[in-house]
Amino acid sequence: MTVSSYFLPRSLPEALEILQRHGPDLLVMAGGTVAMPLINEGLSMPGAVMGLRRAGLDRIERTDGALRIGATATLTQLLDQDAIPVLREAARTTGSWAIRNMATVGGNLFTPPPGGDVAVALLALDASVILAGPTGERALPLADFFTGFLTNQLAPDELLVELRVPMTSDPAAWVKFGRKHANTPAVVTVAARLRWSGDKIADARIALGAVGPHPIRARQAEQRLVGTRLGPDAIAAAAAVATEDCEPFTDAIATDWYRRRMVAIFVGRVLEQLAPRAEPEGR
Amino acid sequence: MNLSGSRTLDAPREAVFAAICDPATLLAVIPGCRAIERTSETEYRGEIALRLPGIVGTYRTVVRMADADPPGYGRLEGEVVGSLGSIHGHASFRLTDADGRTTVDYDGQAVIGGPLARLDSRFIEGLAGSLIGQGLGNLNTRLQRHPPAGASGDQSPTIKETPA
Amino acid sequence: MSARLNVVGQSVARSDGIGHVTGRTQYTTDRTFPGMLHLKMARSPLHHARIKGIDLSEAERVPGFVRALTAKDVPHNRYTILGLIGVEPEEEFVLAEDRVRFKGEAIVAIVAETEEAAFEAVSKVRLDLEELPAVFDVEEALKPGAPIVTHWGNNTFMYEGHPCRRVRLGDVERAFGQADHIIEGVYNTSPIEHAPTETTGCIAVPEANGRYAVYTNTQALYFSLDNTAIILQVPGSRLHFIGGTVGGGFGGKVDVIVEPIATLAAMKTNRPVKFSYSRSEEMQVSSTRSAWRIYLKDGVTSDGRLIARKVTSYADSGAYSRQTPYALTKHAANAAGPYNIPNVSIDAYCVFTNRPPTSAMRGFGITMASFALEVQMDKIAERVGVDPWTIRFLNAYRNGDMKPHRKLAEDATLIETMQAAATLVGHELPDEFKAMTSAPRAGSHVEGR
Amino acid sequence: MASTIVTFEFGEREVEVMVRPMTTLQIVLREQLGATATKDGCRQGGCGSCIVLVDGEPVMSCLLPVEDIAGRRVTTLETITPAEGLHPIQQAFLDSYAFQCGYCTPGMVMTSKALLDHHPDPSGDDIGEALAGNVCRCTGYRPIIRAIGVAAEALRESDGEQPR
Repeated sequence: MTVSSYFLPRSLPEALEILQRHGPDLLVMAGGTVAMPLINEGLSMPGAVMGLRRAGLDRIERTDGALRIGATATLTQLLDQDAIPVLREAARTTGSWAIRNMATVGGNLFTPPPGGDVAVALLALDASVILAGPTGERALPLADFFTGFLTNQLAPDELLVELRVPMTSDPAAWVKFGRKHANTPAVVTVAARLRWSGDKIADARIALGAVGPHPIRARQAEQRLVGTRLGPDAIAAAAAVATEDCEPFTDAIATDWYRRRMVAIFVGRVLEQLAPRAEPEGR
Repeated sequence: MNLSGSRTLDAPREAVFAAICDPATLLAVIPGCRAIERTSETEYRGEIALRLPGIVGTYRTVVRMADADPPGYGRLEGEVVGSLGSIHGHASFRLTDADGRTTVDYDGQAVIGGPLARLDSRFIEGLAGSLIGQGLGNLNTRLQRHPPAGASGDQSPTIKETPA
Repeated sequence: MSARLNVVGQSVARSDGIGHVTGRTQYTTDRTFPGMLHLKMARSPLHHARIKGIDLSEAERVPGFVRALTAKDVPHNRYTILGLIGVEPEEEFVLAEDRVRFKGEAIVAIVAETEEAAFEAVSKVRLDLEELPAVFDVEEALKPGAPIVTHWGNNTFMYEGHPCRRVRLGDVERAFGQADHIIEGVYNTSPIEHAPTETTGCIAVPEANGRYAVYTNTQALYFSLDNTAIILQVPGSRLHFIGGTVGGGFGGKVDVIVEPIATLAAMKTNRPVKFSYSRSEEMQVSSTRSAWRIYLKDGVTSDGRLIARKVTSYADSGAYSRQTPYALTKHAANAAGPYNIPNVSIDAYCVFTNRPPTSAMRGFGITMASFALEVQMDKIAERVGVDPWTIRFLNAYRNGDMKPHRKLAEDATLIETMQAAATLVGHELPDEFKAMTSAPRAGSHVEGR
Repeated sequence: MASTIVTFEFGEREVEVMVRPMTTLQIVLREQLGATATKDGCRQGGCGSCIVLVDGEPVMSCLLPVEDIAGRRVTTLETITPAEGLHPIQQAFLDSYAFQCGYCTPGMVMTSKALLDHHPDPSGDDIGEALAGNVCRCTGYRPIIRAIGVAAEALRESDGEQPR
């Protein structure tokens, strides 16, 4: 179907109003790196599209102990911020330069695996999503946002407007393993953040990408770390159990067999980066 | 495309079977379902709107209960047609009693046509699995909340409902 | 060689260089023509299916739809690309008739005013297909009871009545009995997509004089012209093919796929028609390098001489021949490698499966054999206990050696090439190999040594 | 299907185009402005042969509705090519044989331009990272990387007097 209307709202209220008016048949697009390839191939034929590039949702600011990332802030903007270094690293290893200039942080949540790398880092950081609808805004932990493969908690009359990331001094680390060094889909991505209490881990977050229907937490692995000193045995145990936390798939990039094994390897490597003998990456 | 799965619901078999035949329940539990109509004893027609990353669309569906042995077995045939192509298929489900709860085992095959067929089958299968999971989850919530009064199902010949 | 060389050994400016760095080089789809229509293809969603019906009624109602082409519109719908060099039978369809044999096979061509309208009309083509069992592995395809892909009852290309190309020299079985070592190996390679940056495409333009100008990025201009003339049953003089500028080909643009149907559409509409693959068509539908499976069994003496080699190889041609029967013949002639082996037996099969057709790609038929053979040579060296250089010098062709397919080796240079390579990598060869040449052996070109 | 008029700066001149909704910058450049140096390799943001600069930053023009960049400045290979001679980056690509079929060259040159505008003296890693979105299927990347080094040196020596 030839697109008959393309809306470019200049504000959030205007965007919400267009969404109410057109309902679920309106395709909402931000950077275009997910939707445009489908449209260009004739795989998506929307009648009406709303582009959010000019809706004023692209600011990144640090307030109230949180980094507030507008949903349409680009990955280049995320790479340019220095409040949360692990997010820089996640942005740096996603897409190519021209793609990062277009792709948005909010859009990254909707990128089907093996994409969606930035969302993996956000998950490890306990980010929240802010969803705006006709009756106002609601906040939801990112961990609760995903409901299945390509499905999520966003209601038909809502827009994702912001990612809110608590500022923390917890050390965090990030690894993306792909078939190439850059501009590559992931075999697996791993983000981890640890809270220490003295010389023991009080709380842990391990998020995995490209090994499930959406970015997932490796909850058993997280549990296994709590109370340990993150010695080699604890790392090995957590890495081993992380393979049970994931539900890898086979695609052109890797088989499920290989992905599962790489989960163990790269969870291990991320945790080694955070182990006490290394300089903690504390922020 | 092959799809199969299993899930246990918190209601007896009779209630589950009745719910599966009830348009009002189907409207409430099928993700994105905007309208459903029971056009005969065995046929349902509906409209499902799906809002996926990069792809939005409305799909017309026709489903027939081709064979049924309440409350334990049913076989559905049908098609889903939209701007992105079509899915023709059939699925059978078996309801087994599990101490007053019900285990639903389903198994289906579908042929995908049109642009949808060009997508990686992982996407269609993953999405279908995800939607079925969501639908059964919704059904379970609804069964817990509103246990159906009778076990015989909705006998009204044709009802049409649209979402409020 | 005393004459002064003006080009050899010099850096010469490329004639197309300025065009490339300024972007002024005109590639096929950089052209546009008034009234140009767009062609998109409705393709099989299944690997193997019987076509029971095609319903175009909804597609025809799409605004901008101009016309649809099906098999019955194509004057000579069943063809084979290598028919031009006498290869038989004709077995591929410009548009599928009663059966589709691979996922992505062309069934209905839609011509529309815009690309969007063409895409939409394609999405509304209703195909009634009955799925058939499919086969994706060369050896599975040869088993009794396998789904039959071709129209002649088995899944191999027939070479003079045989299901494989056979090459025989000496008596391998007897030689295996005399060998000190028997070394076996099986080697698999995957299909490779050429993935040219510019996708396959053409624009067919009716000219005032009744001819059709076809701007194309084919790598084989006259090959495409001749096949198009056969398919459309028109004299070649009515076709004016313009090409030569190709945005990457690597063998992937020698099949005659877009030109016949675009030209037919231009004939039927009397308007320019563009048919350019989308990226996903290029990746999923265009031919690839064949996947190969190669079994080697070698008999070797304790001093490292190869006295017998048995090769059984399978090329996965996909659903249709394209250039693979030819690749296989080249393969069979070279499958024993550049080595002097007195007893050789080669059975090489061109096998049809329900994968996309496979075709030319840089050294096709040979490259994969070289991979298998050279890994095998290293294995032999290891087993015999000599280094990889030695095993190759010991067995290398020299002029006058008899090749398995009964041609005498001429202009052999393997020995000299290896000597040069050793020098370049700083490997010190033993004196006997330094002194070796490709000059004929004493009393050569007899079978055996 | 109402067309709209979009105005943007194309190099030094302002252009006004009438487009159907969602027409990409790539299509506008190639089909309406005849500026076919911007190539069409995948329309997926994957090959980089359509890269142009918008306000000096590289973007995939195949993924960008032209309405989104109304009023902004678009730089393509045409707009950096001097009336006579070549831009130093073009000259370096020519002299270094940094192309084979030439189809990726416009995108390569535009990415190089953005890179050298940001980093007049890029390291090998900088170049590699910048080119990660530009696919060359024939030549390989070494002559291209070499050309960028040569161009960087030429631009530094000319001390900013070259056309930008």
